[in-house]
Amino acid sequence: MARITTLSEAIADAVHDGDTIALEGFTHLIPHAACHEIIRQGRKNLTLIRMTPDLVYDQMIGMGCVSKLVFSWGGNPGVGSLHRFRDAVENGLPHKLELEEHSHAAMANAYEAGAAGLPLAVFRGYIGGDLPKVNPKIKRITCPFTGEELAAIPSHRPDVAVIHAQRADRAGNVMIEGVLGVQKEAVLASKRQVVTVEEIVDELPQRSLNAVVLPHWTVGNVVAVPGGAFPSYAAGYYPRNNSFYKKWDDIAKDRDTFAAWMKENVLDKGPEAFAQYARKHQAAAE
Amino acid sequence: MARITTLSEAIADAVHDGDTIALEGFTHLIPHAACHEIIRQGRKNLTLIRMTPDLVYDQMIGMGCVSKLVFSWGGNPGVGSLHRFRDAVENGLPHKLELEEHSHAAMANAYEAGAAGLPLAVFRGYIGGDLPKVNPKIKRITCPFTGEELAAIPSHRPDVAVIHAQRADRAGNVMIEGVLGVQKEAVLASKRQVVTVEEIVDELPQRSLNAVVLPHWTVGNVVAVPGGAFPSYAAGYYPRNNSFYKKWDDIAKDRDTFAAWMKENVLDKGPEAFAQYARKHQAAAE
Amino acid sequence: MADYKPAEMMTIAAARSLKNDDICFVGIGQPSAACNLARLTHAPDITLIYESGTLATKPTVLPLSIGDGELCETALTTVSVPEMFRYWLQGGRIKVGFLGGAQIDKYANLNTTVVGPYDKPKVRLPGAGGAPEIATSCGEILIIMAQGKRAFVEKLDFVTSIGHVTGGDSRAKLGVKTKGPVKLITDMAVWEPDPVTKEMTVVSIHPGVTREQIQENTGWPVKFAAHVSETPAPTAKELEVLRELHARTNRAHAAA
Amino acid sequence: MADYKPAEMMTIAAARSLKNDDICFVGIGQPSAACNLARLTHAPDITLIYESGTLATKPTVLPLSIGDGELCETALTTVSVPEMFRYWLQGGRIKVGFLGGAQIDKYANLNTTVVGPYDKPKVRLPGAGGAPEIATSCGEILIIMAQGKRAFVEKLDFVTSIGHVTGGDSRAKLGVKTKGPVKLITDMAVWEPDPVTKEMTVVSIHPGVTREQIQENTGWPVKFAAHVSETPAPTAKELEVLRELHARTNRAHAAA
Repeated sequence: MARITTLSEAIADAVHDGDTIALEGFTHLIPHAACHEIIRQGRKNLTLIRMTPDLVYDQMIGMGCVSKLVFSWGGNPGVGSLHRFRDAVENGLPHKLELEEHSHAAMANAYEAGAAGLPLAVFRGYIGGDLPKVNPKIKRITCPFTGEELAAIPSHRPDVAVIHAQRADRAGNVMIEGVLGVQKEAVLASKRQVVTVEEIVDELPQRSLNAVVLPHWTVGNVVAVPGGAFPSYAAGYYPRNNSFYKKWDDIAKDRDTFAAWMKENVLDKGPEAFAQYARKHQAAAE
Repeated sequence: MARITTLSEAIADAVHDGDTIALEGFTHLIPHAACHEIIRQGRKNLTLIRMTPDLVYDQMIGMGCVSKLVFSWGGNPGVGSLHRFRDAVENGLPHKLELEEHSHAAMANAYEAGAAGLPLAVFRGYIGGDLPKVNPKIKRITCPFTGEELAAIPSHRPDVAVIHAQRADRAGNVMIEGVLGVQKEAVLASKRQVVTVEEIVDELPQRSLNAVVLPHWTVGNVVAVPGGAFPSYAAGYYPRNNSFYKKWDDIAKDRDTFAAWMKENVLDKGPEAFAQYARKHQAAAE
Repeated sequence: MADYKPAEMMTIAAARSLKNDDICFVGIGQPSAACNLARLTHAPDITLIYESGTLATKPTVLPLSIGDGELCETALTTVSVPEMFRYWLQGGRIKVGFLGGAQIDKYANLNTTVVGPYDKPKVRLPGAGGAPEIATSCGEILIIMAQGKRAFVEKLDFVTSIGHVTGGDSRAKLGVKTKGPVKLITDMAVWEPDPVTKEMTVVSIHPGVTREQIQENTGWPVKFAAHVSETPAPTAKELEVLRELHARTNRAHAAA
Repeated sequence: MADYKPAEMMTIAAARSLKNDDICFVGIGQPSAACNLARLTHAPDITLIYESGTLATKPTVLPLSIGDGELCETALTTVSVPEMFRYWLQGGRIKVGFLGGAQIDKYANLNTTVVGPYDKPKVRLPGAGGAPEIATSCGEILIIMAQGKRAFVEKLDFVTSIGHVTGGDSRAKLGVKTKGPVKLITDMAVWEPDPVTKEMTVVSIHPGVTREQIQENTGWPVKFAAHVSETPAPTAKELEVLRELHARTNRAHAAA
């Protein structure tokens, strides 16, 4: 059952040292505020799952929260490298980072299978490339009807899923619109959940008969954090801040600049710091 | 690419003797008009796939179009038996009917796997019951990660999928709302398609960002048949005619009554006969 | 005490076994009546899910079919049928599932497939529907069935969905982790599985029904619990709400 | 003839190879520019699909990321990412896929994973993304890459996604039924696989580029087709539309 709470309580409740956690959001609705709170609470030895590690995992890796990364594309979309991720892989800084590397299709299927309560995902993939040589979790399974060999990987079943959505109602039913990514699957595949939302409303708005809604009994913790996806975006609330993504390249390139930025913008701030971004863009849109 | 055409041309183009065809619609949007046209065109030796055979398959079985049925629940929902189906199974009339019998979960998974281009569906099911004893297509597959035994069945990949939807645009993009059933999967799993719609509009209406739309290049034939789902329903157009479902029990119970009803209402009529049902209920709703 | 029919007692006893925070996979007919009666009386927030994909639906009349428009229009949202069976049922998100059937045995295994041999049936029944996976994926199962010797049989003609299989730990030995049938509610009594043997055992008898009548309508020697209670008779409120629900439903279905 | 940059010639040559009825799985960067240029010139009805789930999208500016709001707002609809990879890519519904990479070999296999050994990389690249399954599930593949000896290598450090594997029928022998790379479009030339050996072969050279320059920027001995044509220079219209698209895009991204 959903508990409507504060971000610090939600993270303290759901995220523990050593957990396997999935912050999801495919470009859209990336839970930046929740990422910052996990960093502030000093979680360690996390195994992070995410299709596109992006700025959120660059920050957590750079701050030393992470021991292992399960992923399929680790870059700053349209900009270039994730420098903290590269520093960890290439130089072992701030410490060594274990990699479990997949393709997007594999990751998406692994979330889908996790949501479906299955131990494995079966799909047509990983034909001829080198990833199966470096990832022992990629196996083959033979179709008993056609003899075709298909790829099999373990499903994702994270301890915690963390997502951001547009809105929830007071019971904790969460509605998502736009680029949906794998958020619904990540939530349904996980043991515990933290959902930040732009706003909590008395009733979900008039919606299509097939709107994407996560019922309250599937989301553990629901928290209103306006602007909580910034610099990612929330369709209907504020656009993606592409210039921040470009700026991140300079911030993260240098360890000291990164550390200073994290202190000023994450360690010394709270989730309410995100509200300005929501407001700024709402004002701009009016 | 979608071709906007007439029902008789669409069925003549897509449905041939001996085909494996799936008319889908889970209570909602059942393609009755298309079923009637297949009967009028005298198709024979069809293998019919459908979760809930319902009145449409009762009619096709009773008219001798069908040699095999792949299904999971063959009744008149909320009313009782499908008498023509029972007559075929219990008495071999009008001729013997081969059965390939599944559970709903298996059928839904088989459509999903077909849409996903896979040769098999893997799911947790068929534990301990007798269906695997009478259906040799139900096999077991062992998860290479956990050792769990899961059910495996061939995916559904019908020659033809036939569905009814609320609307299409002139390019042939088809939009569905409400109880979605397995229609999208049936269409994507099939080689050829016939989609009847309540209306063809210049542009699809203002809709949610995640509306259920089948793009024009996935549906072969699109035909406007207002009322084409009657006595099933089309959300937003007309309600389910529950009393017809009850009445069907009497019509179908007796072979001669059935034959007379089919002659009067199917063989001697065309798809335009359905328009009255759409109009009647639209008027009632105004 | 109000006058009532055995079928009403059955529905009301089933409704009472549901709690406000239950998440139920509802079938058409008796289960649908019981779940909606619970929702309209003591369990207003109960979550009802129909296999047509409708999540958290609140129909004002009972659906005739599993996918009536009413279910969709009053739902939180409606998902596709593959999603329903993959994410919601197999995903382990349903707490209570309902089943019934043409035949039941003493371990609450059910037959909805055929009477007689499969290849040459005396009566061809509708078939499995969702039952085989409802029976194993829901946290627990409630069964609602009217008693009679043709329905309560020593040996099923066909096992469509499992209950406690052959008793004892035979269900768990198949790798099934869910509880299976925790209650069998009939028009005469409430049965629960024996904690050890898992044989369905009468724990409560409806007012006015005798042990002899129960035995006469059961095809095996009935086990009664050490302490058998009397099922409380329907309250005036329960009967009123149930009858109004049926009346609304009949008016709606006749009109359509 | 208009003045233009080699990168513009590359984008324009890629755009020209797309047809009005193509259904394309579009990646960010050059593929996105090429596809939208095609849509804004000779292929107005081309269907563009981004792996973020946006089906038949018509962005007015190029997205910076694969899931920009622009893509979703202008799409026919947007599906979940699991559905995108299962029903649309694996389902065989995409005709043309685009790929690029940090390294390519003469059989058009690609590396986007690491430079140097996997366990101790000199440069850690972003990784596979959708490439391994795009490479095998799309009907055919177009590759867009600027030439250079560090990119066009004799042997890949890591095979992220396959092209024609080791040439000949080696791709088909892996059970892959799709065509694989049918064109490699660079800033210097257009390459196509030899019908028999499947080695990528120069079939058209961009205006002003010499065979020697192509060889200097390729890490293996380049094969030229029997008849090598000259790529038609960009037209004024093509350049105008492409530059306006980039200008709109830059304004939009600077503003956000």
